[in-house]
Amino acid sequence: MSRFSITAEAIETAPLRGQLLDARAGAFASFEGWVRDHNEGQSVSGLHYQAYAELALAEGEKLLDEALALFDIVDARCVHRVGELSIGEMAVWVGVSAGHRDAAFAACRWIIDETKLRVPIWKQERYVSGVEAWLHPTVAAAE
Amino acid sequence: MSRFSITAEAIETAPLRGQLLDARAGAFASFEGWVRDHNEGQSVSGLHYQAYAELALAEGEKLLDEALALFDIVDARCVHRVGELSIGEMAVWVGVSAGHRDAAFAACRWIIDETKLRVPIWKQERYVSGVEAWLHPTVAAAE
Amino acid sequence: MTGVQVLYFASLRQAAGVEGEAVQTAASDLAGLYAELRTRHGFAWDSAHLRVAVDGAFARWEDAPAEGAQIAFIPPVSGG
Amino acid sequence: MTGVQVLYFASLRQAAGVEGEAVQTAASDLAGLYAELRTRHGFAWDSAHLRVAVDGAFARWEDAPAEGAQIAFIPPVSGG
Repeated sequence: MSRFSITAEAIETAPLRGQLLDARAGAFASFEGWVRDHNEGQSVSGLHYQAYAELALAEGEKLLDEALALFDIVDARCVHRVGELSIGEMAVWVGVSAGHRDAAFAACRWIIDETKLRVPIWKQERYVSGVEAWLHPTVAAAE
Repeated sequence: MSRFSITAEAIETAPLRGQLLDARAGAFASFEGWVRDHNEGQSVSGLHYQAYAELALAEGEKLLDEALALFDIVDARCVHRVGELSIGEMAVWVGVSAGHRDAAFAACRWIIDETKLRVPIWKQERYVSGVEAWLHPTVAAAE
Repeated sequence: MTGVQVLYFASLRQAAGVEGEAVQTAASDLAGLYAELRTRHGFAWDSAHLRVAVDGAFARWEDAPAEGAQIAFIPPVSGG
Repeated sequence: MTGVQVLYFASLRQAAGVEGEAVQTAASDLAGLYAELRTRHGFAWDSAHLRVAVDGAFARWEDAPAEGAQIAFIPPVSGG
């Protein structure tokens, strides 16, 4: 079964949450990344996400397997959007079910952090000024 | 505007999440408490939640005002179910929108913790054995 | 004597067998009122483990009961 | 000479102007292959800031390019 997915369509969270329902679960934590209208002082008009899909799916699945081993949770899902996104659209969703809330929150946070660190997906911001820029977290170090 | 609510019907999260959409928000964290089939070694068949509604609404609203002052978030909502609940039903929902995920997660966790500590709502568990028991976290100290 | 309306919740309601009742009390404070009702209904809780509310807001045990007040005894909560 | 297929992403794709290309290389490892392509396309990144993948799995810079392999250069990611 695949717990990590990539979609070019608007993310539908209800079916993913439904996959996590379990009579043993007393807690469900979820996270959504939304496209916001600014970043580091610049006005953003929209985003483009590009993925190396084959590797992103493998790395995402590995990451969720690790989460299931590291935390006392029942199950987890993560989906990342690609393509063009407007302000307010959902770029990423993480959902975690667990017996108790400690593990649900901790695993949900870990999954979004690791996804942002490890999964080969890139964000290009379009600014209101018309400029577009690919974001690479260590770009300063590369100059 | 009221950010904390109590309902005797199944919780509908979509309209509450919709109230939190904001172009300044890049992160949305939410938590759901689900009725699970066991607690501390006993098999649970269902729950009953009772609220002192007047005080619970006032205390819940105060708690969400505090969250808005304590954390760098855009907005937050919490709703608690009352009455009879079956296994798998949602007892409580918390949603928080924020610029960044640190504050969204921290505030979401704080709101559910404080709700459980401070808001006058009580849980009665019905066990598969037929016994019913009101839960009072410090019951041992009272004996 | 002061006439008040008392509300019970959760295990206190279960022990009292009613959601609330009209009470005439000679107690000078809310702690004294609770002590009377504890004797009447056999409540397990000492007031140190409860909170008390008057007219929908948390109050202090040393507050005097006011004529016509709605007084609620709040056992440890277990929502969520 | 070894024939490989190279994939570019994000700012590397922007700099190269193509999503990927077929390359004939005499490089003995993937670091050498990247150095050749960096010269050709003027990539800003040193290989120390990138990761490399072969046929959909992360690989090591010291691995030799294999005939027909699909090789991807992975700049720092920014999903989420």
